[in-house]
Amino acid sequence: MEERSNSPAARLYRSMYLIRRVEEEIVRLYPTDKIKSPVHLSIGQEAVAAAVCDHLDKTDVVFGTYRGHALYLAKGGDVPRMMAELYGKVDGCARGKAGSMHLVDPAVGMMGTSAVVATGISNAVGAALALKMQRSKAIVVCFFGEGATDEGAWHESMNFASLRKLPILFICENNFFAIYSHVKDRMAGPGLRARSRAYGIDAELIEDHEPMLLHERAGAAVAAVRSGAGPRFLECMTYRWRDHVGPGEDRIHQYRPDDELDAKIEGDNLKIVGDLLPGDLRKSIEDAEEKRVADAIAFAEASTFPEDQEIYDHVFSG
Amino acid sequence: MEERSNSPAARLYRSMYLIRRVEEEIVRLYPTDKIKSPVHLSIGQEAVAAAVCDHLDKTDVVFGTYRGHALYLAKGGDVPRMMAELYGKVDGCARGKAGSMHLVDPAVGMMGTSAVVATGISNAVGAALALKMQRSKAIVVCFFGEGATDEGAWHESMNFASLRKLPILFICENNFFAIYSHVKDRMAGPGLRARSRAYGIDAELIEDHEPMLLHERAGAAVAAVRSGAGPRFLECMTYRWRDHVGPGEDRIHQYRPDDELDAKIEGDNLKIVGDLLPGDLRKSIEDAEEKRVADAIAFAEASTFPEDQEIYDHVFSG
Amino acid sequence: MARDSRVFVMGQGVDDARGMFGTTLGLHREFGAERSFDVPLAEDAMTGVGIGAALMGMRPIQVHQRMDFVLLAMNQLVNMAAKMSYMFAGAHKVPMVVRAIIGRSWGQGAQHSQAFHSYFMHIPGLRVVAPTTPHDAKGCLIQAIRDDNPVIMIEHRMLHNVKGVVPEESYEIPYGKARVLSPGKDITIVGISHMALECVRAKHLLEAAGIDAEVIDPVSLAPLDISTIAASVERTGRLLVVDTGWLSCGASSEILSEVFERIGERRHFVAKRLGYLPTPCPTTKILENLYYPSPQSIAQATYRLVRGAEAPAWQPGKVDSAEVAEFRGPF
Amino acid sequence: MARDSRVFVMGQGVDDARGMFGTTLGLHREFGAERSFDVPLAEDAMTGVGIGAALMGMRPIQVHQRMDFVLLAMNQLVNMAAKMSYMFAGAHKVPMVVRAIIGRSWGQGAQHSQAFHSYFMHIPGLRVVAPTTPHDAKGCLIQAIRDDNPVIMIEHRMLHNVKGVVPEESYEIPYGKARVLSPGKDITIVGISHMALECVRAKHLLEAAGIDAEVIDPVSLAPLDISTIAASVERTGRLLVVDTGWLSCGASSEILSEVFERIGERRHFVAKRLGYLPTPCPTTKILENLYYPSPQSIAQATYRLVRGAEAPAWQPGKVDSAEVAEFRGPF
Ligand SMILES: Cc1ncc(C[n+]2csc(CCOP(=O)(O)OP(=O)(O)O)c2C)c(N)n1
Ligand SMILES: Cc1ncc(C[n+]2csc(CCOP(=O)(O)OP(=O)(O)O)c2C)c(N)n1
Ligand SMILES: [Mg+2]
Ligand SMILES: [Mg+2]
Repeated sequence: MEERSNSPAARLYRSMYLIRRVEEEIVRLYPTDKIKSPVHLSIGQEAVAAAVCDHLDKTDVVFGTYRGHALYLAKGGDVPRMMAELYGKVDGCARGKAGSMHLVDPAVGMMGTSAVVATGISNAVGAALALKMQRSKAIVVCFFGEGATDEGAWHESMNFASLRKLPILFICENNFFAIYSHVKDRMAGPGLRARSRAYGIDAELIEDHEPMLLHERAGAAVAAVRSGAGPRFLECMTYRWRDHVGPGEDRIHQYRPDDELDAKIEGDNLKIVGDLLPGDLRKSIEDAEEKRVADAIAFAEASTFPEDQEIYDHVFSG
Repeated sequence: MEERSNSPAARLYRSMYLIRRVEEEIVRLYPTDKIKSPVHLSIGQEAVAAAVCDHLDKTDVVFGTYRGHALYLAKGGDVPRMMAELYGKVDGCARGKAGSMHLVDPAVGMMGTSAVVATGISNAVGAALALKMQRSKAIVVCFFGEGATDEGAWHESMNFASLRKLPILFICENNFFAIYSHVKDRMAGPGLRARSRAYGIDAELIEDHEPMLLHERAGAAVAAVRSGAGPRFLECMTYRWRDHVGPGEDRIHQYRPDDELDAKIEGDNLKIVGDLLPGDLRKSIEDAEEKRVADAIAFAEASTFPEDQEIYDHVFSG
Repeated sequence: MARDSRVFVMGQGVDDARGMFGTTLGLHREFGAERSFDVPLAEDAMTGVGIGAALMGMRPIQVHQRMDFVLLAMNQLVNMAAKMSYMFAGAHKVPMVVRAIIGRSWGQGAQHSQAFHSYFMHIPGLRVVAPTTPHDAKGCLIQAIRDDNPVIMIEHRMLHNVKGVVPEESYEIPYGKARVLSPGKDITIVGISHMALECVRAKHLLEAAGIDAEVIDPVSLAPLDISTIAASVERTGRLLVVDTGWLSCGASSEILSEVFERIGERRHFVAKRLGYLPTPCPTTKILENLYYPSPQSIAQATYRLVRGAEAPAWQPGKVDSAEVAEFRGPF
Repeated sequence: MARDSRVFVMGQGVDDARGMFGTTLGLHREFGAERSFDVPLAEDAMTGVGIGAALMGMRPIQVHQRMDFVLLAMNQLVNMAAKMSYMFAGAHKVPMVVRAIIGRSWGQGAQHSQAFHSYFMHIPGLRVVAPTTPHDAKGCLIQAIRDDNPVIMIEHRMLHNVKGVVPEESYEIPYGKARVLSPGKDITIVGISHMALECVRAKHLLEAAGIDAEVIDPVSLAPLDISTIAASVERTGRLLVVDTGWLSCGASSEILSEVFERIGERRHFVAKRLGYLPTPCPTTKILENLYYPSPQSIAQATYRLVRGAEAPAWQPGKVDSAEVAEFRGPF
């Protein structure tokens, strides 16, 4: 049992299931206006953060984006404190100052997220520089959407990371869209692998609906980076089921064909991984995670709002 | 005679000779403090601007950098007004407000230069967008150093130009250095051609000391862009003889081997092109250009300084 | 856009189903994809592209969903757009409009709620307008499009849903003409952008305390109509500037300084600035509510300025800022 | 750097033969290429790299040869560095120093001469220092390096060659403590960065007119020591703020506003601001000379403020600002 429940598929399922369920609860809670802040959901995209983070140690650090619930959870972030943060309560991971868009938990290497596209990428590269200067064994993993690669910051960051052979793995979650704008309307040329290689960075693309392959390739990439081989780039194809922002669906905007979305929902990665597990194990994982989710919400509900004067705290450190 | 003096080599020599001599005069004059402004010389690099601009019409527009004397002259900019500009006089191409770093002459399509590295690139792309919207036959040529390709602005500009198939030719003058920093210390990966192609832009590299080949390939690139094939990229290897800024040599700083520089000076492109010409033709070109240079300096000397109240002019247009 | 084919609109999402909070909806269908188009996420180069197109005689309108992102374009706006006319002694002009939207709604946090109009007011060569009423928004935009210079148009997200009378025909709102939204004799309150609305609400609250405030909307921030404001302060002897932004080196300090330089020697007056608290914007609503000036906090500050620090405490009544209160997520 | 191995220096050309106007010369030899290194031309990402390294406990010092280029890094400085402590409620700190050099020398033109300290003063979460004397420069830098917060250090190119007494030992200059460079009773002149020096020269010129000026150097701009300045104005009844930057929404308007808010109600005083002319910087020396405040123009403005607009005309004597007059090209 020990071993079975610690298989890659089991670990992946546990992580993905938690993410899915936390976000479904957010969908359920949002209309109550208890979460007074934009939310960017990863439902449908869980596999990427879960598969990559499964290969990381607590001392490895990750940087993400406003679409950061999945990463926070996959990296082992505290679930109750995340929910409290969404509620804007004092027990949130940033005492309500961050909200959904700026989740952080340095204790497990979740370094935080930015709501300005592509801005965390160079920070991640800087963290990798620091780790290298500190002769650390830890590595950095930097998550971003394909839209972020439009930005000059991505170019500058890739170049510098390669130039200095830094211990960093770049993970592009290519979900085809930046809000409602399709990647083909924003990106010229043969694609991101060619661009990465033009910086001297090895690159690989993993198609959607191959969660176990993704898990394996992510493992290889993490190992390469950890061995000192310099940066690696993984383009992970994925798909967002919900609207860019908010809890709802977005079929009404007609920017993507309904049947494209339907096919993606049909081929649910969570189901693919779950189906690899024996029924009892799957059930026990689900039960355990359900309890975590319920506890987290109860924790958030019970927490209080910050006092007025807290608004002045933390402008400066120390 | 008509035909001989209008051969590619003759045209190239005329243009390169003018550039060389204007800049040599700047070197001579600089210690007099008549030019109270930084100057970035193109001595040694004349071939690039001269070869490319020889294929352009007056209605084609070019954008350049603070190292802009060569481009201004090659594109047919007014020589006396350039000298007056360096002197800070009212008859300068920008009445003394621009100085050496911001030469401009819209009448011949010299759209101006920027002293902030890479900033003119996206402006050039925007001009190409405008020409396309206006259904113009004209094209844009955008000049920059290899250092500019470090900047995110280059990435964003290349991508957009390719995406919209804009009529623009990118000319990178790769002189190996950004100030005293070698390109290999700043650029990772296999080089700029790979990067360009990763944007879907055809790219070619032309070695230094092949001025006639450069002329030919530039012609082909201009023709391709004019035909509507979308952007092209030429990496023109070249070498700066003088210090990054100022009239002097810079051997004292020891950032490049003396014999590397000596070999470049030995293989002077100006001489290579000049040697292709019959002696009498060469002489007549030189005499004519010498006179233009002398006249320009006399013009600048005779011009006056702007009145105090001019400082308030042109903050806004119209 | 119909009368001038040189005008076009560019920006992330301008042609999508949400049409930039509805402000660009359908333009791409009416004028074609060439004249209203989406762009990659590349604020720096896209601004440069706008400038380059403007140099060639086009009249681009660039839209940013959040002013926070304009920080990525500062180099092009400040080093290029603002300087080209001058640097090239009139050889070039840059007829470009940049619409920058201030993102306040709810829980937007530190990076989606900022206002940087003072950054542009700092720079010679840029015009800055920040209309409050729908009427002025239309007139300012038309004026900006017709201008041969780069214009930064500040739009507050909370104003997009505010209704008002807007004439059908085309008209321009001239630069440098402040609007007295509501006359009064006890104090001059200058409210910038959305704050002008909040100041009018504060004025109504203040009536209960017997205070008659004059509310002025500068409309255009650069150039600034300091005459209208100074003349008002000369009458009232009191000035409160309420900004939708931070105070330090902000628009409010500029307005206060100019009024003081103009009339301080001959007319004694008192003044105070109000704006965002000196912190980044917190996400949780309970703190966010404190962060922004409200009709109550404006009324309170006014009361103290008019009655003096020693006056008995006063509690303003309640008034809802509908556009704020009625906002429900997600964005 | 010797006592703290976390400190490192990064920037274009910091390790080259010119060593950032000599200020970083030889550091790479003393501390190794890992702790003083050149970077690609990528101001945005390199700033982000500095921030990222700081998050991991390093103490980067980033150097920009011209403050004009910092416009490319505004997003990282304002949206990230300034906000991380707050946004993450203290979970992160960003101990980073950004040295930004104001490029005035000669003929630098519109894009190589700007000063944007007011941009940083506007932002909660950033500290801004602008030392004038070599003594303060050393102390401010040490203080900045030891600080757990992002510090923008404004250095004026013209001050790099100014000599002064600098103690050997290590010392910190505390934030928010202005320095009275020269006491006086008729007027308070606040001079920022290089202008503090020019103000001292103006003070000497003013002696001929019988005017005794007090010159104050704020040293740190955020936080700002308004108490020292306000106390001085309370005595002199007059304030002139001379900035090495534009006036609109600049440091000078902040200083004037804060002094007025502090003492305006009980103490009548007069005030004026002086700084760059409201134009981009022209290249030709003859206009450039007019663009910057000089000892003469400062003395003249002071004279008018003290003696009143109706006073007989007065011509200040001549004094050379050696660091300006002695500058010869190219850069
Ligand atoms: C610099 C910047 N530009 C624009 C935006 C507005 N915006 C928010 S999310 C987003 C789409 C980003 O797409 P992508 O990087 O693919 O991530 P995804 O949302 O698909 O996960 C945009 C354009 C922003 N936040 N920051
Ligand atoms: C954005 C920016 N960063 C830094 C500088 C300082 N600088 C001026 S020229 C230069 C070198 C540029 O090299 P390159 O683009 O190769 O052009 P070259 O001088 O070799 O012609 C640098 C770093 C600048 N002007 N602008
Ligand atoms: Mg995406
Ligand atoms: Mg170069």
